[in-house]
Amino acid sequence: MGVRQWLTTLSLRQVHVLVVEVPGWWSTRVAAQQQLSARGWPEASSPADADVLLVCGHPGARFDAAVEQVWDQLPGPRARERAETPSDVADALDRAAAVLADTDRQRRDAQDRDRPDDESDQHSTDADAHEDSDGDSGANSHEMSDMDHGDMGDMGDMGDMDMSGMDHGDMDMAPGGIPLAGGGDDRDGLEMDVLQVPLGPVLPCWPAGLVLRCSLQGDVVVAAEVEVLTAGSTAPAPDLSPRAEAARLCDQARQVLELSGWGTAAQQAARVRDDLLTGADAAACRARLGRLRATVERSRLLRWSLRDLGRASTTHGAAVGLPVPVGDVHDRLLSFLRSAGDLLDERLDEKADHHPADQLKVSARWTGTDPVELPDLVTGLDLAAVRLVVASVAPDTATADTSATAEVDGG
Amino acid sequence: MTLEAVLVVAAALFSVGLYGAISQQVVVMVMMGLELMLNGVILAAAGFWWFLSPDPTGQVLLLVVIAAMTLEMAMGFAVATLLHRSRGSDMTDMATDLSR
Amino acid sequence: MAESLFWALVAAFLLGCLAVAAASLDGALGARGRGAGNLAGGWSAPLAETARLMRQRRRTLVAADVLLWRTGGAALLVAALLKVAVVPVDGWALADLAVGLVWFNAMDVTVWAAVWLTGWGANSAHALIGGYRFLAQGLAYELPLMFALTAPAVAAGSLRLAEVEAAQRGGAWFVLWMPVAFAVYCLGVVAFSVWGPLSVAAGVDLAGGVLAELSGVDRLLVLAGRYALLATGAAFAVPMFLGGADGPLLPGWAWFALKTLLLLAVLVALKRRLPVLRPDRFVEVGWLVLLPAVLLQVLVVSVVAVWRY
Amino acid sequence: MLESVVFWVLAVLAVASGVAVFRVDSMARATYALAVSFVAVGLALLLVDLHYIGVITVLMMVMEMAVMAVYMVMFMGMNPALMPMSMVHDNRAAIAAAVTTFVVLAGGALLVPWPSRREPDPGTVAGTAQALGEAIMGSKMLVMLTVSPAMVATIVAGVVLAGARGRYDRLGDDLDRRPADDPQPGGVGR
Repeated sequence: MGVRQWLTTLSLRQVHVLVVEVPGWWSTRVAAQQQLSARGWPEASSPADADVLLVCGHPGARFDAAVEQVWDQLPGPRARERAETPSDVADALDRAAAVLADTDRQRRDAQDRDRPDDESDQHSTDADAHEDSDGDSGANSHEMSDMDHGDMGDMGDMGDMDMSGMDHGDMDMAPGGIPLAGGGDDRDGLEMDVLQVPLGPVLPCWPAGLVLRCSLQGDVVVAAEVEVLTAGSTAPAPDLSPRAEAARLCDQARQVLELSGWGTAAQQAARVRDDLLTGADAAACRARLGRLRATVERSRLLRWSLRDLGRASTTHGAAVGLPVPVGDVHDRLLSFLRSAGDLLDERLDEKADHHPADQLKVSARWTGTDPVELPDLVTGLDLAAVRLVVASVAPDTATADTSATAEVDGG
Repeated sequence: MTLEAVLVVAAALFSVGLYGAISQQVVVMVMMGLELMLNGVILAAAGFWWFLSPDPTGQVLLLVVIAAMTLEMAMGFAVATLLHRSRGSDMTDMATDLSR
Repeated sequence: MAESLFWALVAAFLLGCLAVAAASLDGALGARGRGAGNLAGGWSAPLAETARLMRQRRRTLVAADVLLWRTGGAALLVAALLKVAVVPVDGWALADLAVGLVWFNAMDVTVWAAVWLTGWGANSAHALIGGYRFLAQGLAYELPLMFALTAPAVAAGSLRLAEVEAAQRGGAWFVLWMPVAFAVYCLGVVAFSVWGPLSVAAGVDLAGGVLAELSGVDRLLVLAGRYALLATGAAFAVPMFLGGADGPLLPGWAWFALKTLLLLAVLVALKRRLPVLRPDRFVEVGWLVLLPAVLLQVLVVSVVAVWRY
Repeated sequence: MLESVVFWVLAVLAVASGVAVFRVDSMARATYALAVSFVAVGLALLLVDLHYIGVITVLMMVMEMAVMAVYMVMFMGMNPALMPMSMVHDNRAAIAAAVTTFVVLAGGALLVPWPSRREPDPGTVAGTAQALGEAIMGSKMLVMLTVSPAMVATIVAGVVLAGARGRYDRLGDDLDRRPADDPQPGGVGR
């Protein structure tokens, strides 16, 4: 008992939390990240890595189903919590920790999950016998296999969304419950398997609620279809003060930096964001932002890495307003930091006064790219590039038209 | 461990490889068969070297076998890629017209 | 027999200590980056993480190739242990092979297989892409790495590590006149440990890549394997480039430990300080810049070696 | 004694995994079974003091099989793992040929009166890398001089056969298009 107790106590110092942001609850997600950072808890990179699933906001029915599937993939011990307002977050995390510490409850949970497995165990051995072979087959957590792949085409096949689920195009052969991939010529003229992989909605550094259904050849996206999973209720009105705007831009820059693998810079961006939101001294924020910007601008390695990536034409830019997402990912990253700096310089000291004139000015700001534009931007890129491009155009999923879907076929 | 033992094992490896090289339809699998045959050759050569003439220069033969193996692999992959590119198939049966 | 088994356990234990030290340092650097005032939580992060993963359940995935998946995960740690066997501490190694250098190289090629199998076995798109990325990157870093290892061997006239170490005793350390080879070697270490700037196989953009589906003990093994590989890379560099146990005042083993820890610390610190080298960009650099550069280095070393004899 | 035990373990492993190559359904498993077979032979070479060659075999073959796996997955047109189907032809003839070969070779190995082992001169170190190096750079230089152009030719021929795009596709008809037209630009900026 002693050892078990000790393990439990120790493990609670490093709870990995998978944070799910529902469109419109940006501030709750940021609050969650602040809390995690303060507690020294890492953010989980995938469901397999997570102990706690924290949903920020109120997801709609389809989003909820997606979250449910992700929940099934958490290995356990596991806990699920929901936080609506930023102030809920701390309590939610405390509750989650208590659930994780409750060994008996976790054991019951594990047993409950094992039981329905008896049937699919056989299924899985069966699949094992067929041996998977060209990597196009989907992996799902065990218990979901039947339902997930069984009813393709309807909502159930949203798959486990992010990491592992893939439903496959239109082949009818389906050994092991997993259909085979179709073929198609890739850009080198070699025939390659095409597989359908949905990106999102539960993925770190990914716009809230966005699902990008990609047809992948190797890791190259040859066609994509976009969908936004919406909230279940109206989100609280976003804070439009310049401070909050600047924080938003910093957060966007953080995502790009995180995806480009530059941990220090991403952490700096997160700290600027948090300082702005917690009302730290304006001059200090400005200085810190300035340092971050200088670091990022100086890095030749980053420029080399992001150069010419996802270069958007001006026509794209014109369609979405200001500041236009022209240039490559690196340009856009710098423009986030610059715009944040400009916002601070102009308004920070005047404490969010809402004169009608200001409102006008604020509404003329860039609200992000319409998600409908995404398939155009990402087709032909590899997965890493897709992630960077999506983060750098900052799709605005909170105000997007709920029925917004778009499709682009490669070629 | 005797020379006979080494040679019998090498013969077994060679024969299994031969089976694969003859029976398999896919170019890459045929290559796997050839590799296995060469694997047997390496073992046999090592056995001969050790038991019959352990002089310094004998190792060169083994090095040459390994080199031949890499050349075979490189050309095999290149041809398989070419076949796949031009015909969308890499079955040996479908490339028999090349012999005409 | 019994004695060598004992020393093997000692070597494994020391490697474990190095790996834990690396993980602790990484935790502390992470905590400092977050702006945490108290770094104690950071230093003890590997302990807490281990406890967490011991408590976590392993996953069962549909149509996963469990045999290959688990083999791949465990192989990283095994490769690290087999590598460290040939590293001499003050002239004495667990297994002082005549071809120790080639042995090291052979073991780091098994890392290719291990990482790819970890990605493949899970049967998930993200993990699989991670595995393929590693292979593509592997081709670009392995050849420069091989030639980088050749340079000290040519200078010392031996593939036996103890002799390479002895060749530097009292003379110029190889790092001084083979800086290119040393830099490429360090890059190679970072790459085969799936670490920092060359960690695309386990990248954030792939939701953890080859790590994406791992949980519990499986994940622990892979993470430990990564740190162990990083530690062996640092330990191996000491006899190869950094003069081995050579140094004034302190005993040889202390110099060895000091140099290993220093290099390891530098490698660990690299992780957060640099952006990732995206494979589509890095691969070309590997073939067109690193390979010729390191070949020139070997040429220079060879000329010096011929001129010396 | 210990040597014999190790040899037989490795021998059984090598042959068993060699057989597994053509028996398993999964392409990844087939490839890595072949890798195991090679590793076993490579380690067996260490027993007969061929240290360098043995380790090189392990190194080369693990590397080659890691790459081989990619080609296997890419080129196995119809997937025998997911949809079991026969990927062999002339199975019976192949088995007959293999068995005949084995009988002839093994019979020869057992029946030929091999001379007893000639002990190397004491003091020479025949199996070392140094001996190999001196052989390559000395009496057997011609062999290596022949192998190297063959390797260069293979590299060139392999690239020509496998690559679909030449420099005219990249740089235009007059080779003056800058930057080059690549589906995926590289990091050097050629």
